[in-house]
Amino acid sequence: MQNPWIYVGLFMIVGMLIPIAALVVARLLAPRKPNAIKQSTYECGIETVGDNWVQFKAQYYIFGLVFLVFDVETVFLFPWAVSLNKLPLFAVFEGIIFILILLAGLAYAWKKGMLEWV
Amino acid sequence: MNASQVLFLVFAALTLGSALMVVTTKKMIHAAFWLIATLFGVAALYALLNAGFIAMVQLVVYVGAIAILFIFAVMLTRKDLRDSAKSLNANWGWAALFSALMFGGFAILLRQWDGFGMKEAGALPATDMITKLGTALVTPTQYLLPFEVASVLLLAALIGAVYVAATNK
Amino acid sequence: MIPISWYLIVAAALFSIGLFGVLARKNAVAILLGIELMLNAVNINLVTFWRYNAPATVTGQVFAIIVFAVAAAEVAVGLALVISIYRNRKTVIADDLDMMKW
Amino acid sequence: MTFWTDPFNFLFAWLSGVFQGWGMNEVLATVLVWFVGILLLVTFAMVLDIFLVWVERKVVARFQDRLGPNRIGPFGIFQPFADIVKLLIKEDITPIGADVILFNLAPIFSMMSVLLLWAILPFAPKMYGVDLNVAMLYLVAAGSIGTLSVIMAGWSSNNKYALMGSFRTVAQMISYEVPMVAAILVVTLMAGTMGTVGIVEAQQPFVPFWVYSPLALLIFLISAIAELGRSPFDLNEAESEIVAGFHIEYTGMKFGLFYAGELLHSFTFGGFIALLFFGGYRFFGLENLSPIVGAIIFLAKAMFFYWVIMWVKYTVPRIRIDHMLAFNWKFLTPLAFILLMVTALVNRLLLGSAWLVPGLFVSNLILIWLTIEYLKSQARKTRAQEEASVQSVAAEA
Repeated sequence: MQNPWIYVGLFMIVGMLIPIAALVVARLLAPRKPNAIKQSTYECGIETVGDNWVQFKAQYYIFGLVFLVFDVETVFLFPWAVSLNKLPLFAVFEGIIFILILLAGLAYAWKKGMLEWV
Repeated sequence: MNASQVLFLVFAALTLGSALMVVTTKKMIHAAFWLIATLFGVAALYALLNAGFIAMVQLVVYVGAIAILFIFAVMLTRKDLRDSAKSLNANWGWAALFSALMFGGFAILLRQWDGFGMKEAGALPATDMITKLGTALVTPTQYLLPFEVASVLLLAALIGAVYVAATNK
Repeated sequence: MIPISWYLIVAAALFSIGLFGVLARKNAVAILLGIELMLNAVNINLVTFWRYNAPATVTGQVFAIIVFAVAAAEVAVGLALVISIYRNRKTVIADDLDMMKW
Repeated sequence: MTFWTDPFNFLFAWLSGVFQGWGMNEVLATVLVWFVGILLLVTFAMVLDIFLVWVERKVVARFQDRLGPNRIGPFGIFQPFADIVKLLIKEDITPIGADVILFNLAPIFSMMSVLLLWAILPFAPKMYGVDLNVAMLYLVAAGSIGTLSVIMAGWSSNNKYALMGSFRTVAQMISYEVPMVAAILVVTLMAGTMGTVGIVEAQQPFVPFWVYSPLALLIFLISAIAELGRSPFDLNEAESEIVAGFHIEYTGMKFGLFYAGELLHSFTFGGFIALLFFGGYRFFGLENLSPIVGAIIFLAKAMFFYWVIMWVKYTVPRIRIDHMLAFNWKFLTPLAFILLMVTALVNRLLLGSAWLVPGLFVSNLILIWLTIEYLKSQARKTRAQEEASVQSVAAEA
């Protein structure tokens, strides 16, 4: 077999089948007598007010944003890290510059006070 | 039809089917989840192309970060998503026609290309792809400039986005 | 093996679907979703051409990674704009955003 | 090739021969054998998971000076089976207004994201699922599926608390992924490969990677605990604030999948700590006896680090969400990337010389010392500010 990803794909299928099997067994064994009280939303036992359409903090977006940038950065850094031992010394500095540029972005967000959870 | 072709068709169907759902489904949050399905399908296509690195990057960047960011944005801006009954604008008929024409144009263009009938991919080199990629990214004669420019681009995006999202809170 | 034409057709179809999304959706976030689909279609093409035409080089993969970086930057800024506009105008419907029109 | 020297391939060849004897072609036989093998591996993981429930309950009891389960079987070892029976026959409730499909998919994805990691765990030489050359990225990608399942569960439950809990959890998981990946990058850099087997083979028996870079181990351990959502980073289930986080509305087996997934995830990360920093299946040449011995060594190491994670969990109190995020973005992430840069430089400069390991070790120590000094000065500054404000308040009164 040329392609190891077929194995990974099979693993994915089995990894889904096992939990599904557990749920199916539970479905067969467990009783099912739904009623409105039982199915109501649970919030510490008091009556639920409104639905779950609550407003969110923009802060979540900021953290997601910084994460996205660093995530993409690692994509570039992984090949760099793998091949570093076979490369001349200046390749190290190129990587360091790359990281520093991105840390500057983090520093900017920090200075702007965007990393505070207010 | 051999096994890999069947696999391809399955993943292509997944990709295109969920892509259609992305552009037509009414609830924005569902559109975001359908996008994730599309991205999975595309990652599987990469894996079929022996581009394991790209497939993983697809999952890490798109599913792990971009899709999450989309879901965050949908949650943040959803107040009037509930109210708007129609998800498509008035010109959607023209848009559909234009897209179909675009696809037809692509098909005609591609048919004229010499390589279109290619059935077999070339043999993969024995050397490790990742090492080659890393070497190419930091060799000045190859892709050093895009490598560094990418980090500047990401920096600019981060600063710009933080600035835009942060004002008047 | 899978003929190259299959990949190219799938990529073209994905691009067209994304284009439809960009043109027809009302919601600004949905328009960005459509752009993501189009970028993905481009990436499929890049990787396919790498695999079929030049598997010995890394050009296609480098291009694909750069497209990832561009997509990430585009999403970050685009969504930040949408959120900012939403905060000021309380809408994300693209047709209602006519501040620049008069 | 006997079962003793190469169990996986021996079984593979035998079973493949059996299937081909039934008239299957080679490809189909291979896929089928793989399928059976994966099924066995995953089943092993699930059985181990049942055992982990018992271990967890016993260990937490010891930490809290209790006995723990002791009624069913010797030392209460059959307690988890009773738990499973209870979970199976419990009524499965879907809350009104839930998004049924996503609601059901979330626990499945949660479990799958953990099980997927078992594909790349090398239990012993020649005893592993698959040796990907992008295994470390695969680890991150599987983690992102876990993040997705959290968001799915939180959103589809149609519950405010679940949604808030899921958002907190996701913010935490994605934040701590950054230093974790940086620590992985340090290891990748030292090993020169992303493959799990290559990383294990790159570590000599007496100097595994934690000697090279103790700081990377610390960073990885902290961010792995946060990634797992275990205490002190278990804000997602801060009972007093948001009841139970994203799985508040889940009952019966679906809740069980989340719970079991968390335990197995912890164990798997114990395995990854062993693999990345403690030489995986290597133990002073003992692994050369047989891969089976290697697998036992590996599982023992994984169990040890699972215990370490539990130790942290039941010792340290929960921290606040703003502290948690600030700790990550203002401290751990910059530190991890500074470590990465230092390691890259030292590693490249001393490559091939005998000074490589001492050099890396000393550079790590210096970095740790500098960090501590910096923290000290920051703490002093903060304390002075606090005292000044207290005094001014007192003066006003």
